[in-house]
Amino acid sequence: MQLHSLSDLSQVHLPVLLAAAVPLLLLLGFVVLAAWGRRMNGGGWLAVGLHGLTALMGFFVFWTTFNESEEFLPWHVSFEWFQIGGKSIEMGIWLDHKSGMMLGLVTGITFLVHVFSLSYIAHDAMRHRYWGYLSLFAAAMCGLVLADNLLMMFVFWELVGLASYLLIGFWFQEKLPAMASQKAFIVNRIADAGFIMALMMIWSKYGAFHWGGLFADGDTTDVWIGICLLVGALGKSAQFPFQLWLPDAMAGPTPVSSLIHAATMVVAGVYLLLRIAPSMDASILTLMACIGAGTALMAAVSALTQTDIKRVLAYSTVSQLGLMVMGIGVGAANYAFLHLIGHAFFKCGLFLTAGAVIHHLHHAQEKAHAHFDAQDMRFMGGLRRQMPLVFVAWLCFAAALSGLPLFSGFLSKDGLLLGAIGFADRIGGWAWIVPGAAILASFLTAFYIARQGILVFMGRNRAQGAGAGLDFLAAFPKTDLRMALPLVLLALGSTWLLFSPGNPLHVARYAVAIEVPWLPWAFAGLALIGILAAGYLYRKGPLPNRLNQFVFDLSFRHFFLDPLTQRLIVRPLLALSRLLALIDHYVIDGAVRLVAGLILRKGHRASLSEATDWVDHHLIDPVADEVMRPREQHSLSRATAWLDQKLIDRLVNGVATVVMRAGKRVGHLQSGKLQLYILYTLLGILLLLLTLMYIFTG
Amino acid sequence: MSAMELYLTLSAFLFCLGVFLVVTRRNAVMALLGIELILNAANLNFVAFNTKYAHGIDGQMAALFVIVLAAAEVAVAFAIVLNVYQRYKTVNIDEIDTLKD
Amino acid sequence: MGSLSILLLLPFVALLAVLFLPSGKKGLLRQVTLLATLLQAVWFFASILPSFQNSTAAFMDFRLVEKLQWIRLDLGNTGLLNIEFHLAMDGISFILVMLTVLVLPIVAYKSFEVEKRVKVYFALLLLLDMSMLGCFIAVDFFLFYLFYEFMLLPMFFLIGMWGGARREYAAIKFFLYTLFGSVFVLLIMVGLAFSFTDPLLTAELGRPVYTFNMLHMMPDMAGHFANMVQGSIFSTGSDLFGMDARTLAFFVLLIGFAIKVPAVPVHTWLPDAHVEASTPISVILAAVLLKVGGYGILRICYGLFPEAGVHYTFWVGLMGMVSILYGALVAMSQKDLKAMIAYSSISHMGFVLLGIASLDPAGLDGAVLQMFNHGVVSAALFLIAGVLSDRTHDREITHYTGLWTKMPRYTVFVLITFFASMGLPGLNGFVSEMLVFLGSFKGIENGLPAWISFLSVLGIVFAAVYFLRTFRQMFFGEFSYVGTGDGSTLTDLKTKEIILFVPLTALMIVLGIFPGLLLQFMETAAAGYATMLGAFH
Amino acid sequence: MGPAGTYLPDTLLSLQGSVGGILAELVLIAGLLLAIVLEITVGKRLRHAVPLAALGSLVVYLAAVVLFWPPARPADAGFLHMIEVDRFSAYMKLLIGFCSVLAVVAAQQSVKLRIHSKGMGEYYLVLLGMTVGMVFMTMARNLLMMYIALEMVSLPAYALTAYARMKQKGAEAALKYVIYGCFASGLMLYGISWLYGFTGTFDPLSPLFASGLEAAGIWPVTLMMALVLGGFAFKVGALPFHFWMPDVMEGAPHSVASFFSVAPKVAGFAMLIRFLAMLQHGLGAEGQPQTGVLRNIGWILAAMAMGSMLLGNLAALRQDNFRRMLAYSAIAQAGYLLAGVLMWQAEGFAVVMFYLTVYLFMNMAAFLLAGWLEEEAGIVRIKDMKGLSSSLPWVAGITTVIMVSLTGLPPTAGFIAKLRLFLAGLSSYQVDADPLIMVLLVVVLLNTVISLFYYLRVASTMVFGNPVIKTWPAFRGLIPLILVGMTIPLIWFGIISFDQLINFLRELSPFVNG
Amino acid sequence: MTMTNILFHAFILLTAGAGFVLAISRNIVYAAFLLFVVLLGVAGLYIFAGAEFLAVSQVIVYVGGTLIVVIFGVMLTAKMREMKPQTDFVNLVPGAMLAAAIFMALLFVIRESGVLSSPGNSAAIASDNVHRVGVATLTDYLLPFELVSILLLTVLIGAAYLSRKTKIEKEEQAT
Repeated sequence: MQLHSLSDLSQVHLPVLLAAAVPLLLLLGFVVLAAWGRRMNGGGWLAVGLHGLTALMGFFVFWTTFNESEEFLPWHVSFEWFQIGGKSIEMGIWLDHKSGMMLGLVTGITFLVHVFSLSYIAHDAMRHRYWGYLSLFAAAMCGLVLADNLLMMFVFWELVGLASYLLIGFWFQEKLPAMASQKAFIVNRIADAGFIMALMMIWSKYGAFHWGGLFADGDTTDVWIGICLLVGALGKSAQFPFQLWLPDAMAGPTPVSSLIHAATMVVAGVYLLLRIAPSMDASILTLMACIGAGTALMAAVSALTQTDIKRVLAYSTVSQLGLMVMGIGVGAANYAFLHLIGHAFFKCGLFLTAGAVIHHLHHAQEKAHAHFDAQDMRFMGGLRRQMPLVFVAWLCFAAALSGLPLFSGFLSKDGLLLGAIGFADRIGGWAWIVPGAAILASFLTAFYIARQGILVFMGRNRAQGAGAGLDFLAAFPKTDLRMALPLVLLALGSTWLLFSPGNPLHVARYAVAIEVPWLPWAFAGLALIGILAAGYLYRKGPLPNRLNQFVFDLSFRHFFLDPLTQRLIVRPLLALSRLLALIDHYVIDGAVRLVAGLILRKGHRASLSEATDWVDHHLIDPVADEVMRPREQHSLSRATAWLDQKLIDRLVNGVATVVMRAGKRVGHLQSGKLQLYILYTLLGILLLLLTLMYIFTG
Repeated sequence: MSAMELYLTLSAFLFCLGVFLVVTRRNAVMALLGIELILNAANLNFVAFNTKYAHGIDGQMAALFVIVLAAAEVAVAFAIVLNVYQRYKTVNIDEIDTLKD
Repeated sequence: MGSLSILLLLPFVALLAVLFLPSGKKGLLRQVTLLATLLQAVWFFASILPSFQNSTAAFMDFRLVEKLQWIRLDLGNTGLLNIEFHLAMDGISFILVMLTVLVLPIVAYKSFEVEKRVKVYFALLLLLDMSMLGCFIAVDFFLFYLFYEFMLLPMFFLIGMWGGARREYAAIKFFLYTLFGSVFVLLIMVGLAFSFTDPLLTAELGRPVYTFNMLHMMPDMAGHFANMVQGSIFSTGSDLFGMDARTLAFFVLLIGFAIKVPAVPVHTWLPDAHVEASTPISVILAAVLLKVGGYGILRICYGLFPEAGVHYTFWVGLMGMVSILYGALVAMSQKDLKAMIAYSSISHMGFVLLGIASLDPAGLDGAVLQMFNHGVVSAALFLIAGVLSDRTHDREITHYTGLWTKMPRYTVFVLITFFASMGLPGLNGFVSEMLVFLGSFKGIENGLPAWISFLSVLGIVFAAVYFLRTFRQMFFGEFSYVGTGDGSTLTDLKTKEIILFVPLTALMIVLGIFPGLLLQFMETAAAGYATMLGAFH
Repeated sequence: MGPAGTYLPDTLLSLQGSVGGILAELVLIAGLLLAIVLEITVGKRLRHAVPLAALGSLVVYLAAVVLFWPPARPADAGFLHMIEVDRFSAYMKLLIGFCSVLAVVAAQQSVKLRIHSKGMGEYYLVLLGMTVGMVFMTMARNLLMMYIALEMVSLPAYALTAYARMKQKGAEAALKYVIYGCFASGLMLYGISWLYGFTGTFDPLSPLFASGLEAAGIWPVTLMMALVLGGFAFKVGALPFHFWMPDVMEGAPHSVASFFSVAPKVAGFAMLIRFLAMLQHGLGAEGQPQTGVLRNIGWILAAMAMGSMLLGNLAALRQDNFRRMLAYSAIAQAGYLLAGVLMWQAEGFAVVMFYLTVYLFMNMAAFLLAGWLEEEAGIVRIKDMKGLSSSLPWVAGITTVIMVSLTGLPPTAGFIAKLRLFLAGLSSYQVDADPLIMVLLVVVLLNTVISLFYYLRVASTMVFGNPVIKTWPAFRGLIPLILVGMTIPLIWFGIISFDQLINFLRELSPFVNG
Repeated sequence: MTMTNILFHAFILLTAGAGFVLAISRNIVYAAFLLFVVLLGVAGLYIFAGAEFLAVSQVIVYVGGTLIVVIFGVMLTAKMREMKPQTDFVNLVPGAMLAAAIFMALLFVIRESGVLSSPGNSAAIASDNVHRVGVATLTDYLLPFELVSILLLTVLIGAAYLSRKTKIEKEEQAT
C-alpha cells in the first residue's frame, strides 16, 4: 500500500502503525535523552519506561503477525522518500513473520538489557549518553528489521553501526575502547562497501530496491549482486574475514556487548541473508555455507584458550553466527532463523551473567581495595556461592548454547547440523567438510562454555592469587533485583518453552536423504562429552599452557588474523597514504613550483636583485625548506623514506640545479652594454630570417 | 663589374664597416662615425639606384634629406656625448653600464 | 528589475554602504554585512523559492529570466556580436544559489572576529559574494566569465591579507593556478561566440548576430544544435591543430574548471590556500567557490559540448575516481587538521565529477546534491578547525587528545559533521554519495566502466578511516595538549560559536532525512540534462 | 614641367588643396612657434608662460582635429601622395595629443624637473616638436616621409631623455638611446634604399612598387622588409629592437618616461598599420598571405610579437625597480599589440586602435603613478611599497585597478582589449584557418598568466606586509586627480560600456587611396 | 678604359680603402680624418652617378658641417693631453663575423635581386640636375622639406639646451 498523504494513515493496519511508531518513538527518546538526559539524572527510568512501552508494542506486533496466516502477509505500507530520474525511492514497513518476530525480539531484549543496565551503569557520570545511544541503537535496529527494501535497510544498517561505534567507545577516555570502536566501524565500512556495490547493481538492473524480484534471471550480474550482499552481511555478522572487530568490541560496557554484539546487531547480517537467500544462486549459497562453517570452527577454536570472560563469549558469538550463516547456505534457513532467536536469548543472557560477574567483582574490589583484572577468568572461581542466582541462570544459558535437550539450542542446532549433513550428502565429496566443521565447532562449543563455567563458578576462588585480601569474598554485594529479573526472564527464554511448548524434545525433521533419527541425540551426547572433558581438564582451575606456543597462539590470537591485517592491509595503506602525500607535495605540486621557478629564475644572476629575493622567498624557498627539513624517520616506513630521499629529492634538486646553472650561463640580455644590445639585435634579425628561410625553402 | 654593381658592393661594404664600428668600438664617437658610414651607404644606394630610375629624382631627394637629417642627428648625438663625458669623464660605451638588470 | 538582479544588487548596495562608512566603525561595518547577507537569504526564500515550487517537465526550464541588451559589437562582414545582461535560474543554479545565501550569513557572522582592516575585509567579502552569485545565475557566457574571473581578486586579497604565515604564497598560488585555468576559457568562449547566432536577432537585423547566450549554444532535446554556424571554429566536425575542435574545447574547459573543483592532478593549490586562509575564508572557499568548478563542468563542459562530454565521459569519471581515492588517501596522512579537511574536500568533490560523468539522472542529481552537501559539511568542517585555531593557534592533529571531556558540545558538532562527511545515512552526505554511486554504475550504459564506480566506493571506506582516526586521536582518551599554544584556552563552545554550528548541523540532519526537499527543485533540470546527453549516445 | 611629367600649375594647385588637410597641424606648428617666441621673450620672468602656451596649443590642436574631422573617404592623398589625412590618423592624433597634454602637465607638476635648472622652456618646445613628428607619423604614406617623420620623433626624444642632465642615469640613458636609435633608423634607411632600388618608388601603392618587388624575388625583399620593420619595432619597443626601453625608461625623467611609453608607440603602430594596409592593398595577388612577401612579413611580425611577450614578461618578473618593470611590461604589451596587427584578415587594425586607447590610460597612469611615488615618497623599488595601503588606500586601490587592467582581467578595460584581440583573432581564424593565429593567441594567454605574477606583485606588496617607510605623503594635488580620472575609463570600458567605442573604431581603419 | 672609368674605380678604391682603415684605426683623430676622406670619396661617386647637386651638398653640409661637429666631439672627449687619443675594440670577433655575415647577405641580395639586370643611366639624370632637384623640393617633397625645417628648429633648441651649462653645473665646477 502506498501512502500519498498523511490522511492515508487512517487506512493502515494498527500493527503496522505500531511497528512504525516503535523506531520513531525510540528516535525521539534518543533525542530527548541526548539533549536533556543529563538534567534528568541520567534519564535511566525514562529510557526503561520507553523501552518497556516499545517492548509491549513490539510484542503486540509480533503476536498479531504470528497469528496471521502466511497468505495474508506481508502487511506492506510504503511512502515516497524522494524521486530520482522519475523513479521514486521509497521507504516503508514490511511486516511478515520474520520482521514481526525480529521486532518483538529486539524490543524485548532491549528492554531486558535496559533493566539490567539500571544497576550496572548506575554510577557512571556519562550514563545519559549511554541511555541515549541505546535508544538510538534500538531505533536503528527496529528500522532495519522493518525495512521494506534494501536501501532503507542499508540506511538503518549504517545507523546501527553508528550506535555500535558510540557504544563501544562509550568509555572514550580509555585507549582500548577508542581503538575498538574505530576498528569496528571501519571493518564494517569495508563490508558496507560491498553492500553499496550491490545496491548500485540492483538499481542499475532492477530500478528498485525491493528484494522481491531479486535474482530472478540468475545471470552474472545477479551472482555479483549476491556476492556483494554476502560481503555486506559477513561484515555485520562478523564472519570471515571480517570477524576481527567483534572480539575487540567487547571493550564497551557489558550490557552493550550482550545486546549489540551478541543478540541483535550482529544478527542483522543473518537477517539480511534470510531475506534474500531463498532465490540466491547455488554457488553463493555454497560459498556462504563454507564461510559460515569455517568461521564457526575458527572462532570455536579461539574461544578455547581465552582468559577474558567476555572474549570467550565474543568468539562464541562469532562461532554461532557462523553456524547460522552456514545454515542459510545449506538451505536450513528456517533453522538458522530459529537459532537466531534462541541465540539472542541465551547469548544475551550469557553476556549479562558475565556482566553481573564483572559488576559484582568491581564492587567487591572497590570495597576490598583489591586490584586485578575483573574480566580475567583466572582470578575467578567458586563464584556460585557468592551469586547463586546468576549461576543458575548461567547454567540455563550454557546448556542452551551447548545444545542440550530441553533447551532452545537443542532444537535449532540439530536442525542446522542436519541441514549441513543433508547439504554434504547432496553435493558429496569435499562438501562433507562443512558438516564436519560444524559438528566439531558445536563440540568445541560445549567444551569452552563448560570451561568458562568451571573457571568462573566452580572450584575455589583464586582472587587471593592476584593479591586480593581475605575480605574480598565477603565484600560481594547481593544480586540486585534489577539484574536478577532480566536474567530470570532470559533463562526462561532459553528453555524449550518458547519454541516448542508441546514437545520439548522436538527433533528436526529435515529432509536428509538418510533418515537417521538418532543423530540429534548423538549431537547432544557429543556436547555432553565436551562438557565432561572440560570438567575433567579444568577441575583444578586454569591450566598452564602445555601446547606448542605457536599452536596456542593460533587459538589465542585467533589465527593471527589481527596482525596479518595490520601487516597486509593497514600498514601498507598508511604507507601508501604517506607516499602519496609526499608525491603530492614533491612531484605534483613540485612540478608546479618547478615550472614557476623556471619561469621566474630565467636569467638568474649572482647579483641577486630584490625581485629575485622575493621570488626565492615565495616560490623557491618553500621547496627548499621541504627538501632540507629533517624528516621524522620513525614515522615513515623504510620504503617510503628511501623512495623519498633517493628519488624524489634528487629529482627535484637535480632539476633545480640544472636550471639554475643554465640560467647563470646564459646570463641575461639586458647587461647594460650598448654594443651587446646591438649585436643581439642583429643576431636576432639574422636568426629570424634564417629560420624563415629554413621553414619555407628548406 | 658594372658600375652599378660596384656602387652597390661599395655601399654594402660601407654598411658592414659601419655595423662593425658600432658593434666593436668602445668609443662612442667611433660608434657615431659608424652610423655616419651606414647613412652614407644608404645614400650611395639611393644615388646609384636613381640612375636606374632616371625618369624621377626620388633617390637623390632622399639622399639630400638624409644628409640634412644626419647633420641634425650628429648635433644631438654629440650634445649627449658631451653630457656623458661631463658626468662620467669617459665616452667608452662599455664602461657606462649602470642601467641594467 | 527582477528577483535575480535584486539578489545581485543587495551585496552591491551593502558594498557601497561599507565603502562609505568610516573605517573606524567596525561594529557597524560588521552589522551591515551581516544584514546584507541575511537579507539576501530572506529575499531568496521569499521571492525566488516560490517560483520554483511547481516543476514542469519542460527541457532546460530556466526561470526568472531577465534579459537586457548590453553590448552589441559590429564585426563588419562577419556580423554582429551580442552580449546580454542575461540572468536566469534553473534547478541546478537554484540549489547552488541557495547554498551561497545560506553559507554567507555564517561566514559574515564568523568574520566578526576580524579586527584588522575591517572595512576592506567586508568590502571584499561582499564583492566576492556578488560575483559568486553572479556566476551561478549568469546565462550569458560573457557575463559568466566576468563574474568567474571577478571572484579571483577578492579571494586573492582575502587569503593574502588575513591568512596565516605563508599566506602570500598561498594567495599567489591560488591566483596563478585558477587564472591559468580560466584564461583558456576565454579563448573557447570567444570561439563559441563565433560559432552560434542568436536566431531572433539575426532575423530581426538581417545580419548574422553572434551571441554569448549559453542557451543558444546548447542543443535541444534531440541533440540538434539549431543555432550553430556551419564551418565555424566550434561547429561540429571542424578541427583545430589536427584535433576535433569541439573535443579540444571540451578538454580545455574541463581542465579550466577542474582546477577550480579541484580535481587531481591540478589540485595542489587547495591545501595551501586552505591551510593559510583564515577560517571564514576557508569556509567560503570550500563551501561555495569550489562549486563554481563543478557548476562550470556541468553547465558549460557538458552543457555546451555534450557530444564530446558523452564521448569522453570515461576520462571525467576517471578523474573523479582518482580524486576520490587520491584525496582520501593523502588526507589520511595529513598532520594539519585543515590540510586533512582540504584533501577530504578534494575527495568529496571527486564525487561531483563522477556523478556528472555518469550522465545518468541519478548521478547528475547526486552530483548537484553533493555540491550542496559538501558546501554545508565543509563549511562546518572548517569552522571546526577554526574553533581550535582560535583557541590555541595550533591545528596539529596529534597535539590534541581527549577533547571530548573538555569540550563536549564541540564534540557533538564534530561528530555529526564528521559522520555527515563520511556519508552516514540520516545525514546529508549519504544521499548524494549514494545517488552518485547509483548513477555511476548505471553509467555503464554511457561508457563509464564498472570498475570506476566500484573503486570509487572505496572512497567512503577511506573517508571513514581518516575521519575516525582523527576523531579518535583528538577526542578520545584522557585530555592533554602538547602543542605550542596555551592548552588552558581549550574551553567548550561559546554561544556565538554554537549559533554558527546549529544551522549547518540542522541542515545536515534535515537534508539527510528529507533529501526530497532539495531534489524536487533540480529534478527537472537533471532529467533534462540526462535526456539531452542521452541524445548523443 | 612638373614632377613625373605633370603640368606644374596643376601640381601647385593640388599642393594648395592639400594644405586644407593639415590645418590642425598648422595650428600646432603655430603654437610651437608661439611658444618659442614666448620662451625667448618672457620665458625667464613668467614661468608658466611656455607650458601654458604648449598646453593651450595642444588643446586647441585637439579641438582642431575634432573640428576638421576628415571625411570617411578622403578624395586624394595629401601633398602628392606624401600623407593620408583620414579618420584613422585623426583618431591616432587625438591619442597622441592627449598623451602630450598629460606629459606637459606631468612635467609642470614635477618638482624635481622644475628646480633642477634655470629653465624648463626647452622641454615644452622639444615636446611640441616631437608631437608634430608623431602626428605626421600617423599620416605618412610614403617611405621617405615615414623615415623623416620617424626621425622627427626620435631626435627630440634623445634630447628629452637627457633633459634632466643632473641625473647621471639620464645622460647614460640618452647616450644608449641615441646610438641605438640612430643605428636602428640607419638600418631602416638602408632597407628603404634597397626597396627603392627594387622598385624605383617610395610609394607602396604605386604599381611599380608591386611589380618591382615581384621582380626582386621573395628573399631579398624579405631581408630588406625586415630591416624596415626593424625601424618600426624600434619605435614601438618590440623584440629584437627593444633594448633601449628598460634603460631609457629607468633613466629618463618620469614625465618623459610616461610619455615615451605610450605616445611614440601609438605613432609607431599607426605608421606600421598604414604601411601594412598599403602593402596588403598594393601587393595584391603577389602578396597573397599564404605565400610570398606578406606571409614572410606576417611571420616576422609574429616572431617579434611572441618574442616581445615572452621576453618582456619573463624579464619583468625579475625587476624590482618599478619603472624598469613597467618598461618590460611595455615590451610585452607591444607584443600583444603586434599580435593584434597580425589579425589584419579580420579587424586587427581596429583591435590595435582599441588596445592603444586602453593602453594609453593604463600605461600612462602606471608611469604617472611611478613618478608620483618617486617624487613624493621617494619610492623607486617595489619592495619599498610595502604596507602602503594602510596609509594610502586610494593609491593601493588605483594601483590594483591599473595592474589588473594591465594583466587583462575583468572588470577592467585591459580585459576588454584582450577580448577584442581574441574576437579579431578568432574571426581572422575563421577566414583563413591560419594556425599561426591560434598559436599566437595561446601564447598571449600563457603570457597573461605569467604577467599576472609581477603585476599582482605590485598590488600585493602594497597591500600585504608592514610598512617600511613611516611617513607617507598625502594623496592630493593634480597628479592624483589625474590618476583617479584615468582609472575611470579603465572601469568604464571594462564593464559598463565598450561597444560604442569598439564600433566607432571599426569605421576608422586606415584609408588606402590607391 | 676611359679616364672617367679609371677615375671612377680610383674613387671606389679610395672610399673603400679609407673606410677600411677607418674601421680598424685605433686613433680617433685619424679616424675622424679618414671619415673626411670617405665622405669626399662618396661625394665624388655622386658626381659619377649624375648627382652634382648632391655632391656639392655632401661636401658643404657633411664635410663642412657634420665633420666639424665630429672633430669638435673628438677633441672635447678624447684625452688630448695624452699623446695618443686611442681607443680599442670590444666584441671584436663576433662583431667581425657579424659584419662578414651581413656582407655576404648583401652580396646575395645584389646578385639575386635582379637590380643589376638593367644598367643605370647616369647621363639622363645628370642633365639639368639642379633644376630637377629644385622643382622636386618645392613640389613632390614640399612637405618633407618643410617638416625637416621644423625638425632642425627643434633639434637646434634641444641640442643648444643640452650643450649649455646650467647654473648648478657652473657652481659645481666652481667648487
